[in-house]
Order: sequence, then C-alpha cells, then structure tokens
Amino acid sequence: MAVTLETAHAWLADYASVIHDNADLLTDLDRQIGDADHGSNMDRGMKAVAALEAADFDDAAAYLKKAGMTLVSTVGGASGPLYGTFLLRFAGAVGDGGKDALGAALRAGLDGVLQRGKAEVGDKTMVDALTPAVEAFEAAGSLDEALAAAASAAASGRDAATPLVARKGRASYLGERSKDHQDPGATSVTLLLESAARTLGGESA
Amino acid sequence: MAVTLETAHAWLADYASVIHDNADLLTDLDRQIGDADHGSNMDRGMKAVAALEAADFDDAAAYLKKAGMTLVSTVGGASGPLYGTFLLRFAGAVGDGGKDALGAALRAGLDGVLQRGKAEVGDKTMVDALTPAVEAFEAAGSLDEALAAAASAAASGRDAATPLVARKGRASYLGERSKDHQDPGATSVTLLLESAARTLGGESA
Amino acid sequence: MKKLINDPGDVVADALRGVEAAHSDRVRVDHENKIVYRKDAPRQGKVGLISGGGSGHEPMHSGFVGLGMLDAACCGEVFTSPVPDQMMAATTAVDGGAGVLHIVKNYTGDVMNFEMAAEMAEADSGVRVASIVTDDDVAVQDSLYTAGRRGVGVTVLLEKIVGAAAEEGRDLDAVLEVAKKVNGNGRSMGMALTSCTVPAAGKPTFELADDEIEMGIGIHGEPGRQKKPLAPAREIAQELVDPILADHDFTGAPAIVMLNGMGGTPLIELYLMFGEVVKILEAQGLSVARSLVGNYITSLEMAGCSLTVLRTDDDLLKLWDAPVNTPGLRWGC
Amino acid sequence: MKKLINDPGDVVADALRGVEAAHSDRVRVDHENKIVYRKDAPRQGKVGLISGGGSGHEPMHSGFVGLGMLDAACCGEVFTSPVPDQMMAATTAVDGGAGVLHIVKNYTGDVMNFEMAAEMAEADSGVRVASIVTDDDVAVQDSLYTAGRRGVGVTVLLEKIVGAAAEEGRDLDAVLEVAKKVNGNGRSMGMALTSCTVPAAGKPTFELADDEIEMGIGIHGEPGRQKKPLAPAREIAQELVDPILADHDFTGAPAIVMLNGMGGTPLIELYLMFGEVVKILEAQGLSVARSLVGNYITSLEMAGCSLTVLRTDDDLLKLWDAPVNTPGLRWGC
Ligand SMILES: Nc1ncnc2c1ncn2[C@@H]1O[C@H](COP(=O)(O)OP(=O)(O)O)[C@@H](O)[C@H]1O
Ligand SMILES: Nc1ncnc2c1ncn2[C@@H]1O[C@H](COP(=O)(O)OP(=O)(O)O)[C@@H](O)[C@H]1O
Ligand SMILES: [Mg+2]
Ligand SMILES: [Mg+2]
Ligand SMILES: [Mg+2]
Ligand SMILES: [Mg+2]
Repeated sequence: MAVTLETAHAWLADYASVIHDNADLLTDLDRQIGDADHGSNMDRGMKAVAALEAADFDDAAAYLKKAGMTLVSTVGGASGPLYGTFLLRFAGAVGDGGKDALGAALRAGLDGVLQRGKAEVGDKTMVDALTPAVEAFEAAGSLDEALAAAASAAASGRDAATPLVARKGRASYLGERSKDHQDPGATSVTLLLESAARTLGGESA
Repeated sequence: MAVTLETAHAWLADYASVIHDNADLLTDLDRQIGDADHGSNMDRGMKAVAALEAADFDDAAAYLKKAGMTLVSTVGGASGPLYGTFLLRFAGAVGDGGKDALGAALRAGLDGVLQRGKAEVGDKTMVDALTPAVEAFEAAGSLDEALAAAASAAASGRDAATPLVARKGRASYLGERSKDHQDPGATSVTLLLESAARTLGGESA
Repeated sequence: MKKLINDPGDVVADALRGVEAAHSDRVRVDHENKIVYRKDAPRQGKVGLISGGGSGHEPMHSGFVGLGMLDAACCGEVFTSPVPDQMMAATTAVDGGAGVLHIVKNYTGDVMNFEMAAEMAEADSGVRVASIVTDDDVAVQDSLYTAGRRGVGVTVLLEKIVGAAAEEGRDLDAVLEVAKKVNGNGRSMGMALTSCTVPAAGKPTFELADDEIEMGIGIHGEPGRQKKPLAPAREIAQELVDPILADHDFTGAPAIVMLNGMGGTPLIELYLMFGEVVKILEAQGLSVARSLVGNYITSLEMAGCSLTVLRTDDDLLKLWDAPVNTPGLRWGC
Repeated sequence: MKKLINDPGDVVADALRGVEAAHSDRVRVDHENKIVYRKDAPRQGKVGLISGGGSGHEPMHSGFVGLGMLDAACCGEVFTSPVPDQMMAATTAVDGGAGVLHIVKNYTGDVMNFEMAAEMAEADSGVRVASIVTDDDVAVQDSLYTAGRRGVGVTVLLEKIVGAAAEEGRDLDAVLEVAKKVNGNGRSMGMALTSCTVPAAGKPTFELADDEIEMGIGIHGEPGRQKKPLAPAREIAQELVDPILADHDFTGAPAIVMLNGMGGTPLIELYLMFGEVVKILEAQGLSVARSLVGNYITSLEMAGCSLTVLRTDDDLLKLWDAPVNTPGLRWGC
C-alpha cells in the first residue's frame, strides 16, 4: 500500500520539517507579492500536525482527517482552509491506500481546493501546481512513477505560474506588478508533493 | 554716535541676513544637544524684525524696543524671551547712543537675560558668550576697539563653553553627553556681536 | 526590526493581556481562543455582532468591542485571518437568540475561514448566522478578475453603525440591511510613506526609496497600485479623493469622512491631511456631516493614511450618533 | 524626510485647519494666534484653564480642549513654545471672572514665555492668573543643577483632573491645589526606538543604530539618558518602572497608569507593553485603578513609549471619572 498509517505519518512528518526549513523562503516570497506570512502560517500548522502521534489513530484516513482539521484550526489565512480542505477531502477518498486510491485522494483534495478557493489554472495560485500534479499522477503507470511525475509536474506548474499576473488571493491586488514573482502557495504545494514522493513510494508497498 | 536709528536698523538688518544664512547651522547644533529648532526660531524672528521700517520710528530706542517686542512675539522657545528681553533692556539704556551708552545698553541687555533665564557663566548657554563680550566692551578704549573686542570675546566664550556640561536649557537633560558640543545660543549671540562690529562702528560716528 | 515585543510568535497573546488589563471594565478576553468579548455578552434578544481578522490593525477589531459596537472580536496572528474555531466559539458565545452577524473584510483568507465557521456554527449549534463582506477599497481595479476589492476603512464605520442598529433591537435581517447599505455607500483609498514589518518576517514587506510613496496601499503591507514620487499633502489628498468620487455619487447627502492613520503617522499630519481633504470635498459639493481623524484601522507601524467617505441618510446618521462605549470609539455615554 | 505636509513652515497652520474642520462642534480656532478654544468659552464663574506648548505632541494640547478639560490651547511652532501674545490673548478670552490657570510644562522656553504672559496679562487686563509647572520626568537626574525635570505625561492626567475640578466650580486656589497634588504625585519615564524629524530641520534629531534604543527620552526628540541595546519588551518595561517606583511611594493608594505612545508605535505594541508594565506594578504591590493606553503626548513620528504613574485618592479618582468631551479624551457624555 502507498498510504498506510505509517507512511501517511512519515509523509506529514517529513513535510513539517521541510516547511520549517523553508519557512523563511516562503515568507519572503509572500513578502514580495503578499503579506509576508505564508511561511509562518504553514510552519505553525505543520508543527501542530507533527505533534499528532500515529499510535492515536486507527488508520490513515482517521489520521489524515485529524491533520486536515488541525490545519484548519491553526493556520488561518488563505492557506489554512485550502490545505485543511485538501487533507480532509484527501482523507475521505484514501480508501485502501493503493495507487488508484491515492490518485482518487489527490483528485478529491484538488476538487476541494477548487471549490473552496474558486481559482482556476492560470490564476497564479497553488492550483497552478496542484492541478498538473494530480493529472500527471493519474496518467502515470506505477506508484513510484506517478509520485515522481506528480512532484515534477508540480514544480513545472509552479514555475509556469511565475510570469503570470495573479488573479486570486492577495497577490491579485498587485495586478501587473505580480508578474515574475514565484507564488508562495504553489511553492509549498510543490514541497508537499516532493515530500510525498520521498515517503509514499517504494513499489513493494 | 555708535547707535542711531540708521545704524541700529543696519545692525539688525545685517543680523537678520546672517541668521538666515546660518539657520541650518544653528538648527543642526541644536539638533545635537537640543530639539533642532534654534535656527528656524531665530530666522522666523529676525525676518519679522527685518520687516520693520526705520522710517516708522522716532529714534533708535523706539526701533529697538519694537524689535525686542517683535522677537518676543514671534520666536517662542527659550531664545524668544531671552533675545527679546535683551533688546528691550538694551533699548531702554541706549540713551545718546555713544560708546558709553552702548556699553550700558549691552550691560542692561545681559542683566535682562540673566534675570529671565537665571543662568550663570559656565552653564553652557548664550550667557557664556554674552558675559565676556560685555566685559570686553566695557574694558576697551575706543568704540571700534570695544566692538571688535566684544565680538572676539563672544567667540572665545562660545568656544570655551563647548567642552562644558550644560546646566541650563534643553541641553542640560543630556548631562555628560552635552560635552564637546557647541551651544547654539552662544553661537547666535556671537553672530549678533560680530554683526554689531560691522555696523555700529566707525570712529567718526 | 525594532519593536516593543518579547518573542515574535507571542505578540498577539502578549498584547491581549494588555487589552484585558486596560479594559476589564468593558471586555473580557478568552486567551486560549484569542477572542475579546463584550463583558456582558450574550445580550438576550440582541443580534450578536462578531468581527475578526488578522492582528496588527488595532484598534480594529478588538478595540471596537463594547456597547453599541461588537460583541466579539476574533484575533488572528499578525496579518493572518483567524481560524474557524475562533468564529465558531464566538458565534455560540454571543448569540442571545436573535442570531449573529459576521462582519468580514474581503480577503480570500478571511472569507474562507468565516465561511467555514458559518457552515459549522449553523450545523453544530443551530445559531442563525448572516454575513456581510466589506469591499470598499477603490485602489483595486479590475475587481471582477481578482479576489475583488479589499475591505478597509468602511469596516470601522460599519461596525459602529450596525452596532447601533443591533443595540436598538433591530432583527438580523434589518441589521444585515443596514450593513449592506453602509458597505454599498462607502469607498476608501489609502497610501503609504513607509512599509511595515511583520514581526515573524523580520524585515519590511516592501521597499520604498526616500522620495517615494506607495498609492493604493492595503492594510497588510501588501504593495499598492503604484509607486510615485513624494508630493505635497494637498496633491496626495487630491489623489485619495479622486478615485473615491469617481466610483460613487456622494453629492446631495450628508457624508461621514474618516481620515485614518496607518499606525506610524503623527496626528498633526492626519489633521493636516484632513484639512486638505475637506477643502477638496467641499469644493466638489459634498457636505461633511461627521468626521473621524486618527488611527482606527492600521497596518502596524506603517506611515501613511487612508480616506474613507460614506454617503449617509437620516437613519445612518442617527445610528452613527448613538452612544458607543468601546476602547477605540466612545461617545454619548 | 517623508511627511504628509505641504511646506515645513506651514505645518501648524495647515493642521489647525484640519482640527477646525474635524471638531467645529466642540472647538473654534483663532488661526491668526494659533489658539484652539473651547467653543463655549468663556464660561461665567468657571476658572479658565489654558495650556500650550510646541506643536508635534498631538493630541496634547489642542486635542484636550473641551468640556471638563482645557478652555484654550496655545499652539507653538513644532517643538517651540508659543509666544506670550498667544497666552495673553487666550487668558483674556477664557476668563469668566474666576481667574485663569496656566498649565505649563517645565522647559526653559515654555516657562519663560508663560511667565512673560502672566506678567503682562495681569498688568494689562487685571485677570488673576495662577500657574502650575509640571515636572514629572524621572529620566532627568541631578535636577537641581539643570533646568529641572521635564513636564511630560503627567500633564495629560493633570489637564483631565484639573479640568474636572474647574468644571465642577472650584475656585482658582482650589484648582491650583489639585494641580499641585497631581504634579507632586505623578512620575514618568520614556524611551525611544527611533528618532523623529522636525519638519524645518529635515533630518532626524538623533541617530540610533538598528539594534539600539534610547532610554529616558523627552518629548522633543531631545536625546535621552542613555543608549542601550534593544531588549525584549518585558525588560524595557522593567526599566521604565524602576526609576518611577524608586522616586515616589505609590503603594497603598489607587494609581492611574498611562502607557503612552510617542507617535510612531502601533497600538498592538502599546497594549503589549501595558501588559508587561501592569504585571510588574502589581507584583510590587501597586493597585492600578484606572488606565490609558494610546498616543496622548507624542513626539511627532517617534517610535517608543512612556509610562506615567499617578498616585491618587478619592477626590482625584472622582475627578478623573467625571465627564470629559474633547477630541482626544472623551467619556461620560
Ligand atoms: N482563491 C485561492 N485559491 C487557491 N489558492 C489560493 C487562493 N488564494 C490564495 N491562494 C494561495 O494562498 C497563498 C497565500 O497563502 P497565505 O500567505 O498563507 O495566506 P494569506 O494570503 O491569507 O496571507 C498564495 O500564494 C496562493 O497560492
Ligand atoms: N536659562 C537660560 N539662560 C540663557 N540662555 C539659555 C537658557 N536656556 C537656554 N538658553 C539658550 O537658548 C538656546 C536654545 O534656544 P532655542 O533652541 O531657540 O530654544 P529651545 O531650547 O526652547 O528649543 C540654547 O542654546 C542656550 O544658549
Ligand atoms: Mg500571506
Ligand atoms: Mg531648540
Ligand atoms: Mg496573511
Ligand atoms: Mg524648541
């Protein structure tokens, strides 16, 4: 299985430490086209998530649901509801945790983000990284290929958004001046999928 | 005569232009040990004095009295009452305007400043320049010598005050930190006496 | 970064201890949830009013809790909207049986967090919740293609006026009507002389040269519409007034005018700007019926100001004049 | 220098136009003499209260004109005391037959100008004038050998309390007694994170490194007692409290505590500091009966704060609680 209680916990533990290491970078990106808090927002939330013990949960779905609720309750800002909704929907679709279930979970998570945030690809948000990642995951054959493809598609999506004018979120107030700045949320989403590739793979699983 | 309506008017006209040219310097000295307004204070006042027409007055005493009142009414701060009192008392003692009368007028002006401000020599105020100036004037023989001696004694007094700790006025709040700063008021008083030497002299008068 | 703080992560919690110490006659503070409550909330039969948002805009919102204004303010981290748990807790706590109005400034984060809270509060507790989203900032152009206009100065006037409507016993629908009228008839425009520094970020959010100003600034240190050379106050006043008057008709009705400081501007400059603004407004045929000059909705220590103009009528003016007793706004009692 | 002004020489005159536009319900402005009057002055039989000083400390003094506080404020140029003509005009204008109290902060310039005004006013018009000189700043040591302690935060509390005493009809001697009691029982200490810039000077009055603060600052951008490294708020609070408690006994009586911003400090930091200060004061056995947190006596855009503690008694507290209606302080009406 790709997603078990153990791998799910390893995933978010890894992501928490990556976020902590990248908090200044994320805040600095947000400083340039936003309000300089994306790093501290995500770090506050993921610290709370990292404090959850795997042993307290029956399965991956229960753990991931709690992680989503924890983000909703601790992050605030735009990223709290968006990341929280992503994980809550993800948890609801993670099923047996195999490759297809993981694909369905990612898709459900993306749908949740779209519904909550009403952004489209090209609006220069996390959706610009998440959408191609989910599509690449679904198109790939094996789990490991799918995870690798998702991570690299996220990175490409993040970079493709950099030259764009933002149309959602705080950066949209800048209009043309938002061009040529990397989006903080697309950056943190890419880190999430890179983290997934490190922790949810291993064909044997 | 040293002091006539014409020479008195020339004196204060000259002083007004000297103050205007030195306003930034005086403010900057006051910035370092005070509140950064001595230059603009004196400039505002002397501009008002310079606007007085000699023709509107019967004699030097009347003109100088009005000049003193003008300073009181326009300068504010510590320097307004002090310079104003100086000129008011000076006007009251200027009499026939000869060398002795001018000496008496300077002495009367100094007494007014001492009475109003209660400073002593060594407190690092305008008194440190004015006191030796008046003494030097009184001690000198001729009018021209007296004016030159007063101006140079004022400058020496001003410089002698620089290393001192201020004990009166705003600079006194700085305690030891007021050392090695030139006093703004002693500086403007020196300019006043230098201006007097340029305008009130001429042995023939 | 030079600030009177202990740890950047504790700023909001530490400040709330000060709010409680200073105003325990009028408010109580739920420190765990970072909520400031009107001391006598819930008031039976009165519509409850809740607002909230990122911290760093004080006195908004915590300073507007009290008689005639808010029942609760939910305090987020600096410039970060509060979380749904806070709004849910506050909603339940202030409901006096007449329902609760959420006053939300239009920012993606605030809107989504309040939305989630409203969904959950109605589902969990059955409290009837209505929401008003303020979006008065004319600096945001093309608002159809963006997150929409930001909620700024009008939020302050709305909390006062709607607070009075709730205080006099109007029901939730009527209170919401008043809120919509205020938001629909108010416009704001801001500018900055300097940036602010978010404590956790440690450096200024944007850079401005010594002779530059930023026009169309928001309240989160987001860069504005355009950098421009520093200009005399009367020219800046004109640039604040113009887009406001171009966007809405303010003639023929009494206006409430707020000249607001962004946090780091001395009052003498705010009065000076107010004088310039009123001169322009009156020349354009506006009648300034009431005014506010001071720091009401700020952006930490940013230097700059914003102008808000609200077209009123007899009812809105009467509600404006009604007694209010909060730490940030007080009259009539 | 970045300021919302037109010409540096017109700052005070331009700002007074804004004051008049904002507060014509309560004050009128004599623009020629730069005096802000309570609208209904003179009040027959009431002791007239006048204060004044350099501008740049707003809301003090012009914002404290109105019912229960000052009858007139004489506005000098920025950081320059007003001239005797202003105080003379104000004295004559506010006298309602019961005499006039001059409230003067202890600075050489203010004292001398008010002295000249009092001499002239009594001589010219026969109005009975009394004066109180405030000198509460414990930062000034060796005050016997200097110009004496500066008048700072206590001036605000004094204007409120003495204003109430005059409003309730006490005579000039009694009002002066109250003033002396307040000044004798109040102490203040301030600090700065940044300097301010006098408009006419164009550059900061003093320099501070990015990690330095100035302790014992006055309200004119005069450098303070000592530069120190930046420290956490709780340590700065301790350094504000210590010299105040060392200088006067505040135990066993209710205290009024003001945590005042110097103009450029956001309210969130002032509340945070107030929380720290109260914690220390209460640990030392003080009982904080009333409090004020905000910008009341400022130094242009300087960032920093000052603490004022006033020992009170029943009478002073009752006067404090009495109604006041000024642009800068309002309650009870
Ligand atoms: N409507 C939206 N839909 C999807 N993502 C969004 C939306 N609005 C903002 N975001 C993402 O959120 C990020 C900012 O998050 P954060 O800084 O934590 O919140 P805030 O903008 O409230 O300060 C942006 O970089 C963007 O990727
Ligand atoms: N008591 C005093 N007696 C004599 N001169 C004084 C006294 N106090 C201050 N001064 C002079 O006044 C000068 C400052 O004047 P100014 O800056 O115009 O006034 P202020 O100190 O009120 O801002 C000082 O440099 C000092 O020479
Ligand atoms: Mg952000
Ligand atoms: Mg000075
Ligand atoms: Mg934010
Ligand atoms: Mg001065």
